[in-house]
Amino acid sequence: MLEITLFYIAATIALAATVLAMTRANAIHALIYLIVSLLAVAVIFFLIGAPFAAALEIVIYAGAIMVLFVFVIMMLNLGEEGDARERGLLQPSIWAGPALLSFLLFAELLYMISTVEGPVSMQAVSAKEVGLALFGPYVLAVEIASMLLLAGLVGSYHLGRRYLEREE
Amino acid sequence: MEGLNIPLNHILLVSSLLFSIGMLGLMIRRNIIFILMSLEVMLNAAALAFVAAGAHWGQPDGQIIFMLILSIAAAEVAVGLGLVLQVQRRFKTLDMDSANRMRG
Amino acid sequence: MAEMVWLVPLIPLLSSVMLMLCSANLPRLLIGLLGVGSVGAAALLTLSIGMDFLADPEPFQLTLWTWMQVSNFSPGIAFYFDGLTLVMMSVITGVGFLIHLFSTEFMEEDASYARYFAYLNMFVAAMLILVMADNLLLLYLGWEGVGVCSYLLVGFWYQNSANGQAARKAFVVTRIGDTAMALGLLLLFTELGTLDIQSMMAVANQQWQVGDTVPLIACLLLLGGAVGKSAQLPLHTWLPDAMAGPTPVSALIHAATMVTAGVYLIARTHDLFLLAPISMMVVALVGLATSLMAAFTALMQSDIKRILAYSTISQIGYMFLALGVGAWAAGIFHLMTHAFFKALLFLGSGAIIHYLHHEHDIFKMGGLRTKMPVTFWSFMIGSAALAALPMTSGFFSKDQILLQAYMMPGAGPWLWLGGLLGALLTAIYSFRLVFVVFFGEAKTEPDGDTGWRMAVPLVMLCGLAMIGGYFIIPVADVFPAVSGEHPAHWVEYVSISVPLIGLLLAYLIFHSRQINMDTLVNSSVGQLLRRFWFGGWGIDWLYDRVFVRPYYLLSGLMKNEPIDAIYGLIVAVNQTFNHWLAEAQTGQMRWYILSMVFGLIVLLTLALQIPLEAL
Amino acid sequence: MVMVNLILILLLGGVLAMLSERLGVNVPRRVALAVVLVDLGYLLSELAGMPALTQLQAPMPDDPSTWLMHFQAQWIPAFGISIELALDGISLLMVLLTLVLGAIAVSASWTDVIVKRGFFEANLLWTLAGVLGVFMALDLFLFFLFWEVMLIPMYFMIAIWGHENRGYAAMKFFIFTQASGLLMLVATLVLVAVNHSATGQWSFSYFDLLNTPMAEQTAHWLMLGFFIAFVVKLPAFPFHTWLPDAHTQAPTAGSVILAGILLKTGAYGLIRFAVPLFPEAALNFSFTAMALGAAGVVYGAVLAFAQTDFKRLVAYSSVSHMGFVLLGVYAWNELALQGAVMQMVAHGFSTAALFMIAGSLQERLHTRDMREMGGLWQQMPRMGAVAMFFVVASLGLPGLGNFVAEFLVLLGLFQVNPWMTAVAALGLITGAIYSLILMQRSFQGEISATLSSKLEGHGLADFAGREMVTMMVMMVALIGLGLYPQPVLDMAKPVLQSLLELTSAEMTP
Repeated sequence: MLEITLFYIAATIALAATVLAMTRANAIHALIYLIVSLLAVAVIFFLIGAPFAAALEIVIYAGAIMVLFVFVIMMLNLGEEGDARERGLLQPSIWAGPALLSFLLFAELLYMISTVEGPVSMQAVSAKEVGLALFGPYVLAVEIASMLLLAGLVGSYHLGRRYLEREE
Repeated sequence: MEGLNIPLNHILLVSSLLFSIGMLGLMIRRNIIFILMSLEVMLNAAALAFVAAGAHWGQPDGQIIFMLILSIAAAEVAVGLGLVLQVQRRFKTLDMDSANRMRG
Repeated sequence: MAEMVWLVPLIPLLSSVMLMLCSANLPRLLIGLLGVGSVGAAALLTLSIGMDFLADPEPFQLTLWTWMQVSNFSPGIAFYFDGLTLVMMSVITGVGFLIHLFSTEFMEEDASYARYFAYLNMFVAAMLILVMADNLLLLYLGWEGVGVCSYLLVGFWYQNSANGQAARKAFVVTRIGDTAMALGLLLLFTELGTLDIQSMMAVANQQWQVGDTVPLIACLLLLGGAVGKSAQLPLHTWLPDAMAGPTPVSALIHAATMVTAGVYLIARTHDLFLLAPISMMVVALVGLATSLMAAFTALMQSDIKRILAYSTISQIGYMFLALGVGAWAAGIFHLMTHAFFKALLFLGSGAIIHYLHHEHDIFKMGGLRTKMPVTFWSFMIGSAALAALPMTSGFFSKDQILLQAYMMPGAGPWLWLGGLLGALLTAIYSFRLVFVVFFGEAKTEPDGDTGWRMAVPLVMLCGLAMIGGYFIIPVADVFPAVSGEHPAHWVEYVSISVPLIGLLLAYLIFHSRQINMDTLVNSSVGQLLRRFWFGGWGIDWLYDRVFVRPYYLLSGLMKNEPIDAIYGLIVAVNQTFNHWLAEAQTGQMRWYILSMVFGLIVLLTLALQIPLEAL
Repeated sequence: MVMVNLILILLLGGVLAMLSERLGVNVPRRVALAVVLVDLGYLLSELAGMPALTQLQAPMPDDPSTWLMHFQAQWIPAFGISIELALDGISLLMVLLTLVLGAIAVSASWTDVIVKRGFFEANLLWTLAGVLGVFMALDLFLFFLFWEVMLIPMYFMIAIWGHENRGYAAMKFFIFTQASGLLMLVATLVLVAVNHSATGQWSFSYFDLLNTPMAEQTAHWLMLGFFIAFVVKLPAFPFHTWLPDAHTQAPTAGSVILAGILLKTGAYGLIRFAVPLFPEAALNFSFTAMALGAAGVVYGAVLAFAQTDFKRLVAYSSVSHMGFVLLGVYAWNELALQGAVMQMVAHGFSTAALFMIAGSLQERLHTRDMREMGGLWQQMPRMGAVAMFFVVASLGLPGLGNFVAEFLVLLGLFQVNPWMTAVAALGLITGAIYSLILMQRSFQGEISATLSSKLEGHGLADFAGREMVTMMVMMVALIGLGLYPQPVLDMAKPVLQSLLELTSAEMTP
């Protein structure tokens, strides 16, 4: 019972925080809400028996990636006028159409998951099992992920370096 | 504990809601930072669905895909933020629509 | 000697090539020597071969090499030599030599002296090939060769675009005939399997009956070529314009030799024409109609060369009439005498034009009798021969034609009557020319009379025009003998007297002015007729409207490629789609995302509609 | 191996020419000329050891050893694709023509091309290599490959060194030939598939595909695929519209190669592939093909007359002349085919020469517009005389090569369809009209006001030694072809006879 309650609380927090994050004018505020949302999702992971994923969610997602965002936002030094402009853009005339589309998509997703039955297993999948699978049948995926990260590394270095050079 | 487990479709419901919100954000925001955030939300929503499905079957595969998504998100954010810097430098704004030179 | 016959066309050809290749580096004297000498050598060679032949009149054939050999088609570069060839060769080289000699003085001051002789020599070579050819394809080579040379020489003074126009007209109009002739060749080869004239005629005689359709078509196609080259109706319009060339060229090409090629062609292939009596009749009618039409036109012209040009058309019409009634030998005989006296007249007019500063209008001349005696006597003799006054060369040949026309069963007397009318007109216009130019008051002052290089050819041609009628041409073996009853004597008397009447009329009208034509000429009908005849019966006008202008219009309309419009349509459709799709590329991220989401929704909707089992 | 070497020499020579630009701007053209001449010399030296070319054996379709040369090496055995090259009389004729005109084209570009000389000569040599491949390849896949190889360098030649409207012309040329080439590829693949289903073997070899049994409908459509590919290249009415633009805009050497050689690949393809592969379908189609040919003859001539651009006029005259080739091929008897082959050779020379004259005029006057010319004979008598020669050659003066060709075509055609012959013969008249107007507008008449003001009393340079030598080669060739065409006829004869035999079995119902 506790898990279920916790789940609904976490889900509510995640959804609310996300909505708030999407609608903030100030980037830093939005980012904070997003971190909250990610943490809530981490709780859900924990609750459904994926402690390893929950840890990664906190460490990498909420930690590393979001910090990256923070750095960049600080580097850009966005001021008050930026916020005002963002606020001005959040008019119903702008979001009404996309909202309708999003709702339609959501409705379809709902229709699709409506057939799904049954609970999630309470048996936690341990980090060991994940590790075994990762370096067993999924080793190729690891390689691909590493290539991807390398590419990301090189790409961001290239873009960032030019930014810094020009600034000098 | 039997019978009290969290129903899978509730988790998927959360996941789809998150996805839809992320998509909405993607569509209505013009600031690149927010666009990237929206993407993160969407990726995260997908990851949630994977993990939930993995948990449903008691298999590690869902978490593995989650990790792959994680690395995609990391790479994407790294490159994306690099682009943000470039856009800011070139156009002195983060408004995506100002960078529409590729117009066909 | 006979096997040397191939040298006859080769010598002028080589001389021509030499003149072309080193035109800039030769002194004028050498150019003249080369140009005249080569034709002279050819003439001498022809003479000696001719002597041999006359001593032993056996036709012979000489193959140099096989031109091409494809399947059963194997024409050779081969010559055939018989009496007809000899006559033609003698005329070409003999008259040609005199005209070349004349040209050395006529063209003396021209900058393109070498080019002139190169063309003229090439013409002689091509013409010789034409008459010597053993097969129709080689004949066609010569045929087109003379056409090109004629084109080059008519447009010799190319700086004036009117001359170029005339040259192109000459080439294209004859080319129309040539194309018909080429089709005739194709038909003959397809039907008979050979183009060698002798064997072809033999096969034709075996394969076809008199009156068959195929020989008729073939003959009409050949006739097409002949009327083109010989300036007969309906393709005669080029010849008067071709007078734009230097006058000796007119004398050689457009009077003595090339224009009679059609006569030669028909005479050469007479066996085919005998198989198609209808085509013979067509030849006769074309000849007569042309002869009358041109005679009326000549009567109205004021340009000395145009008068002579129409007179040439008219005289060739006589030759066609002769061929059409089966008087082959008479036709060729007239061809020869005509070559003499018409070359004489043209050279005479050339002398006048040369010494009158390129004056062509006869009404601006006058009284030249005393100032240019050599020319005057040339003209007298030439006109007498042209008018067929008794004892001149023209008399003998024309008389024969008229008599044999009369003898033709059926339409004979009518053709004779038409011929007589033509003879009358000929006498009138030829002496009109003489009276207007050489008598009356002097209007211009010539620079003197002819130098020796002009005088010698004139005098020699005078002699030929006088005595040419007594020559006996060795064509008896070539053509079938003329059959038929000799007509009554009165026919002959009438034939003789008509030119005299014409002379008298010309005297009365144009010299003593005892007959005043002014009222007739000035009446409205007279004016109308005058203009009509002056313009050559409006045929040029008609062709201009019916063929030339529509062709210009058509090609002008199509200049920018109508077919491209079809491809342009394809391009336009593609571009429209491209435009539409490009509109979607706004460059706004949100728009792209929006459309992606929309697409996702559509796809998902579609996917959800379809049950999984069906997939 | 000789044939492979021939192609390789040109390909590598191209690279060499490109690199040699570093040694000096005038080096590439010498290298290119040397490469072509070496190639020609190599071929001739190899031929010297062969039996006399005028007494060739008839090349049997089922026996490669009867061919003059034959070369086969595995390439993609899984699909039956091999590097199969062979030479018979017709291909040899075309190869010789290609190399001779190649040398002439290099000479034409001697002073014409100013920028990126090395790359230009390289493209020229690569085009030649592609053309040689087309003329020798007997594997249909390889044939297609070479078909494309000759296209791309040509595209560059037009697009980079062309005249004012080069981009448009190059693109048009590329799209037309590329689209039609793809059509051929599709037809080839289907043909191979049909052959596979009949014999169970994958093969792209000409010899294997010759007797593929197939349904009448299939044969018809496949034949159409090949036909369109080849007549676009030929070009035949109504697929010719790329040609006036491409020829006009190409640099002189490009025009020479386009008109002199590239067009012939289309004709060669028709003779070698389109008809023998589908004899029955071709026979059924022959009336349409001949009608297109006759239409092209007249249409090209009428449009040529209207042009004011010197090169454009010559380009349309090519359309007209190639109509005769189409007529000759589809009349499909020995006379007409010999005429078609003859026309390919003779037209190669006469038109190449006219394009070179156009190029020389452009170089001297900086215009191709005939309204700005006139009276040039006075200024340049040698060029005038040469132009006159080629003009009368192109209007089919007997005694020159083009006449022999046209007459043989008409003669063969007459036996098949006299009425069509009459229509085609109109081309003789219209041909005279446009040829002479070309002469009139450029070399005769008075010098135009624009030109004389441009010249300001300066004279124009007449043809010099190099140009006269080039022209003389072509003049001698045309006179030779016109007066003694027998060697050429003899070379083509056994091939044509064996093709006729091959098809006659299937053509007779």
